[in-house]
Amino acid sequence: MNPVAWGLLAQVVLAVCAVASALATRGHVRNVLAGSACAGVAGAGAVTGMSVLAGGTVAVQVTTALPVPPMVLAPDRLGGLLMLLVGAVGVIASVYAIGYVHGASASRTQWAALALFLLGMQLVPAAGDVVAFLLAWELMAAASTVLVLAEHAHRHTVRHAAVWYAVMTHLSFVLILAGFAALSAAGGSTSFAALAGTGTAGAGATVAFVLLTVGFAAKAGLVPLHVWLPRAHPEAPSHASALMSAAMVSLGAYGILLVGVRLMPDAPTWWAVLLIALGAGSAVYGILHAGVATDLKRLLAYSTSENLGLVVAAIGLAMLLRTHHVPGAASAAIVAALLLLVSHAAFKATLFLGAGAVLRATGERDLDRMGGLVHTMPWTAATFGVGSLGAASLPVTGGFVAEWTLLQALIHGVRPADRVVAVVVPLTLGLIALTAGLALVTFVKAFGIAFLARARSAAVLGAREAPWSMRVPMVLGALGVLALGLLPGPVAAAAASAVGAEGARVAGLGGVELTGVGAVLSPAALVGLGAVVALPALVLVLALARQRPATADVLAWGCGGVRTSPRMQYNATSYAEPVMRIFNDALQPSRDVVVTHLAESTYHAERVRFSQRVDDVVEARLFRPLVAAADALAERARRVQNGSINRYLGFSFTALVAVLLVVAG
Amino acid sequence: MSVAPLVVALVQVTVAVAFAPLVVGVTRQTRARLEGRVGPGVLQPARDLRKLLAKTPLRAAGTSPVTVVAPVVLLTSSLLLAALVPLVAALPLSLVPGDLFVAVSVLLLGTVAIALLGLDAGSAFGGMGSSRHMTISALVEPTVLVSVYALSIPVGSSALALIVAARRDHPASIASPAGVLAVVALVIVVIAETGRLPIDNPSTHLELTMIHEAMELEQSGRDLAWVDLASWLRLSVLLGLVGNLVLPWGVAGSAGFGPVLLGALALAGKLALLAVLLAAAEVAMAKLRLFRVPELLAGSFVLAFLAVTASYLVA
Amino acid sequence: MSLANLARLIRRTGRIAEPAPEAPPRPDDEATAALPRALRGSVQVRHVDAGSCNGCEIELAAAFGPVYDAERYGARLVASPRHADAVLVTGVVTRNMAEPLRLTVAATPQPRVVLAVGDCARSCGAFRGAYGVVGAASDVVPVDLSVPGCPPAPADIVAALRRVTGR
Amino acid sequence: MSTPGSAATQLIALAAGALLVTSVLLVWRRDLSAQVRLLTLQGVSLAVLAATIGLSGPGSARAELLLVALLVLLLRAWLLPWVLGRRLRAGVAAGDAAREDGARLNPTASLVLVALLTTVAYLVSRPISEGVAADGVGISGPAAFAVPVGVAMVLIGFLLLVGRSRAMSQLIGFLVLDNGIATVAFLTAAGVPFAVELGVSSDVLLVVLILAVLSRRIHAQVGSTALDSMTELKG
Repeated sequence: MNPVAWGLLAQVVLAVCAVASALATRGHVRNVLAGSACAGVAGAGAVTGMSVLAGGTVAVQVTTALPVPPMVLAPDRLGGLLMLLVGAVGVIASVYAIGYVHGASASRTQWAALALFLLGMQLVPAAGDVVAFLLAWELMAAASTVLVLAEHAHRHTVRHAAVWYAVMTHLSFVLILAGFAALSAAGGSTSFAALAGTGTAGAGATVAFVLLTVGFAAKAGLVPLHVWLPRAHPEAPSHASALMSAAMVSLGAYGILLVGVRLMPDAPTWWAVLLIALGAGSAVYGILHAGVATDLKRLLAYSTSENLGLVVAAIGLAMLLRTHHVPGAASAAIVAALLLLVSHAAFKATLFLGAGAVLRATGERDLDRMGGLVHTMPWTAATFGVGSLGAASLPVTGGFVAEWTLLQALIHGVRPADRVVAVVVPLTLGLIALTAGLALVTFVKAFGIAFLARARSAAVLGAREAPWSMRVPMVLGALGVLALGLLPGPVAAAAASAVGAEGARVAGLGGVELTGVGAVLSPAALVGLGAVVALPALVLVLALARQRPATADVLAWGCGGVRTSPRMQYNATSYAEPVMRIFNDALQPSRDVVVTHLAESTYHAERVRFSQRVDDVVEARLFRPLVAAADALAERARRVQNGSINRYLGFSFTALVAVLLVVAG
Repeated sequence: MSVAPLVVALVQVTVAVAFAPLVVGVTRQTRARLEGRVGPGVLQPARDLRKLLAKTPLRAAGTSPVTVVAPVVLLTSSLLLAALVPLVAALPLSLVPGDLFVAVSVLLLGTVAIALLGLDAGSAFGGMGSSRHMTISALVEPTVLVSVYALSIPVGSSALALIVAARRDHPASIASPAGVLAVVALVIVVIAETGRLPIDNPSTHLELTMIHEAMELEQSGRDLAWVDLASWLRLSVLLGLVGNLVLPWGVAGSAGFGPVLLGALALAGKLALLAVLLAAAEVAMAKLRLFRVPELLAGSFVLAFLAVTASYLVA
Repeated sequence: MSLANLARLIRRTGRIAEPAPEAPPRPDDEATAALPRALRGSVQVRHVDAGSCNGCEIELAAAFGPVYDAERYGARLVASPRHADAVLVTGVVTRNMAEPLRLTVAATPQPRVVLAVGDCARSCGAFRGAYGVVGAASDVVPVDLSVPGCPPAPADIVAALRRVTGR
Repeated sequence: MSTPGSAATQLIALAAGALLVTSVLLVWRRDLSAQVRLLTLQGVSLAVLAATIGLSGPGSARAELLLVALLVLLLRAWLLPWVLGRRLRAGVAAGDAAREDGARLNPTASLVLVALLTTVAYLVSRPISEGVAADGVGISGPAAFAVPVGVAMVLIGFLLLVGRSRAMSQLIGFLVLDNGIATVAFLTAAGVPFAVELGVSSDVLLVVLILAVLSRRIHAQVGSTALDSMTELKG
């Protein structure tokens, strides 16, 4: 038995331990035991993933009680990368949970669900055939639904969110099931290794691709199937939302990679264009809504569908460029997709953990009521700041390197002679650039409004820094973001090997060289250069600071006014107002302003109340009608059963007759 | 990485730091002359800088370390920008590409620093300026990338140094429709990024119309000195880039003393010319209403996009 | 106005500013000696109207206008006292403006100077003893230099500023 | 035959670029007098295009094309703008606004739309230009690369017709559309025969004159030339 097999076994065993300790023990003991066991599961997964990346292979056959062929666990390199990603996120999230969970989220079921969720997420990329994939997928989906439901007793919104999530996630499951069925029918096998030969010609392959793409897109939170994200993430406990948003959605992208890159490599042009449109569309839509969101976790959720959009756009770009014979740029694009995925996992986990720390300390998710937290929660502020840098893809973070790789692929993917490429590439570039710009606004807002300036509500004033058990995971996440940014070379090389593309190799000080397009970037060298040029300035700064220390003034300058209250500051809503106004037609916010005049004269307002709501246009325009139609259908269906026993017997009687006729015929 | 380009980069930084106050001085002086005033002379910004360094900064109570760090970060980003953009010589660094996206990200790092600086003091104006500034730089981004994409198509690389070198060696590409459109679009975004008229009025005293000024209302003494120097550096570096794209002659192709000196002199000439032109244009212009700015930027985006299409047409 | 017309106007107008008068010999009184040397060559001015009749404001506008052009001596009006080196007070200090005046001076980084421009700011002028009046500028904040006159001539204001900038 | 990179090709490229940019600016600018000036510029660049193609062509086509270029210069760069300008000044004197305000599309959206339309034009007309370049009809081998510009102008003209509310600016849209058609004709068919061009141009002139008169009548009737303020036909 080789390390990979051991690793898989260890995960299952540890998961059982975690469930057992969750059920057996109680109180703080349960948190510690189950939490560390969950961390163990994730850690084992990460180690397994590493050994797979290092070249280890295995094919475990597990016979199940189900009337299906035995499920096969045979992770390939790509799967290994995903196992590593999921495992790393799982470790910090589990450790964080030890200190974070309280009340309902510390219950038996929650811990057990967490363990099973982690296990399921490990098995999905490990799966070597359709059966294993689907079983693991369903385990992941069910467990995550339980996690979302954690606080259903306290807030009724939780139930709504959970319903949406359950429906969407099982819709995606059904689609994936159907898609794989069509694929197996076309390929004549259920094991991925055999299916890899499936041609992309023929109706079967097309149907399979469309079904699988839609199914995985729903899991990856791409527009228009993203509606569960902004509902589920705010309501789920933060370690769960971190896991879902950093790890689980990545598996949606993994599914698309599996289909588009491993199983059906030579895709027709329109598949690629479909993916690019889907991805770029969700990127812009997601970041627009994130930009105007005031609920911190909702903002992060929308930014998730933005980042996954970028990933899918990169995948589509890679497929397009490969089909149109631009292999170098194609491999750069696929490396970019994986780098985006990894860096997104790192910074999104950090950000959600930070948001959870703020929520735990202040009970606030509303940015409009935060402010000045940097004074009371310096650690959280620092880690959240690093995460925001990553999300805004600024140097030197993983997001920066990933976006740089993507733009290199775009710029070197130019083929004036080829009509499709010539049109698609610049349009994509424009959309991605707009996304990057808006991401900047979004995360400057998120960090600046929440942590800087003065407290906007009393609840924030009393905030206390998170305990060490929560701080350490946050710091680890932040360090991960910075490490991905400083030494991206190894990661990029691993990513390239994971998809079998000779796309990238290490250059210089942990820098990345895109061999396909001959571009080099060494962030370490960039930092070095920055240090060199900044050195004189820094010396001068320190000299002056010693010579003339600053004096602290009493008031911020308010034009000599003495009555400058914190409510005069810009808040998240007003910060996003220009964006809101510019993209008014796309966002369609509903505002209302109520002015109550003084009794004496209508020229003097006693109070002006302004309220603004941004509903998800897709949800309002697409899903509400669907839901209404479904309700109507259900109403009609109810007429069939009126409770009279005779009618039910009649049904079964007719059914019996029908069966007999069928059998006879 | 090889030493020569690094040395040249450092020379570029020193040259840029030396020129930045003069560029601002020239614009102010030109404006004063066109308005019939005498003007304080081109050295005035340098005097202001010296005085600011000699003063004791005031920091509002309740501000975070961001207030102390952000000005230095902003300055560093501008210095790094001066090292990355081909000003005196077009020599790409081996490990750090003078790649457009890297340059823009470094620029944006500074933008974020000053935006957070504006938020930190917790006054109403700072937040206002920060919000407007970030919105504009978000809308600017597509134009920047698409226009340089158009410039990079004929060259086959997005490294600014290579683009400038290619234009120097094939002057015909400067007059080509693609080149012209792309540069015009780039000029618009440079004006937007550096907060000049018609997007922002650098000499306004009216808080409600401010964008850049509003963010530094809280800064004083050396903090203000860093912020000012950084934004002057930005202006002169980006103007220098435009100058090198339009008139790429004189940019050093090798690291020798002679070429670099010539490059520096050429840069001085281009900067002086562009500064005078900028001031003259500003005298003839009124500030655009804030919510007409997206219109202008959309226009610049269309120009950049047309540049891409045009570059396909002649290809 | 079209560009051509503007250009023609600029050419026709030419230079409005009057030739700079000879820099006044720095009187070696203690007031001048007390002026900080750090401000030589560059003085940013924040103007505070503490309750003026706007006579001084008009003269001040003239002093910074094209004709007298105080800016050529290195003096500039700025928006925030944080950027300022000199607080220029005009008018008698009224009750509502006393605190803002104090705050403004406190918000001006050291080294700084306070100029009281006009008789009202120096010694309450015509408003001495009026019900809403706290007093002269020197009663509220330490004043370093003062310019007499009701209203003071722009040339005097410019001369005072030149004493600070030393140009 | 002029080869790519030659002076003729450069000139054609510049003229095509000028045509495209003037069309975009026509969408961008709201000031009607500025629009008329831009129209003049467009006419000039169209004439330059025709002349260049003529000069770089074989002797037979040369004289005729130069004549056409002259005609274009006279009509589209001088006469039509003059008529429009006159009508505009009269309208302003009669109290019409000199700006296009009540446009249906907001400027930002219409500008982005222009970018997309150009892409569409490029997509659809690339085969045409390649085909023309391939079998090299007349001299239009190297010139054919600019065909998409003409198509784009046609589309932008339609956009103006659809999106603008003032009679005057709709007229301008119509003229942009016609310029686009002429551009395509020059680039693909090595220029249209003189007679045809003459006929087309005279039609255009007629249309413009009629519309100019009409818009004056409308102004007299309704008191403004905002077409969407008239919803029913008056007899």
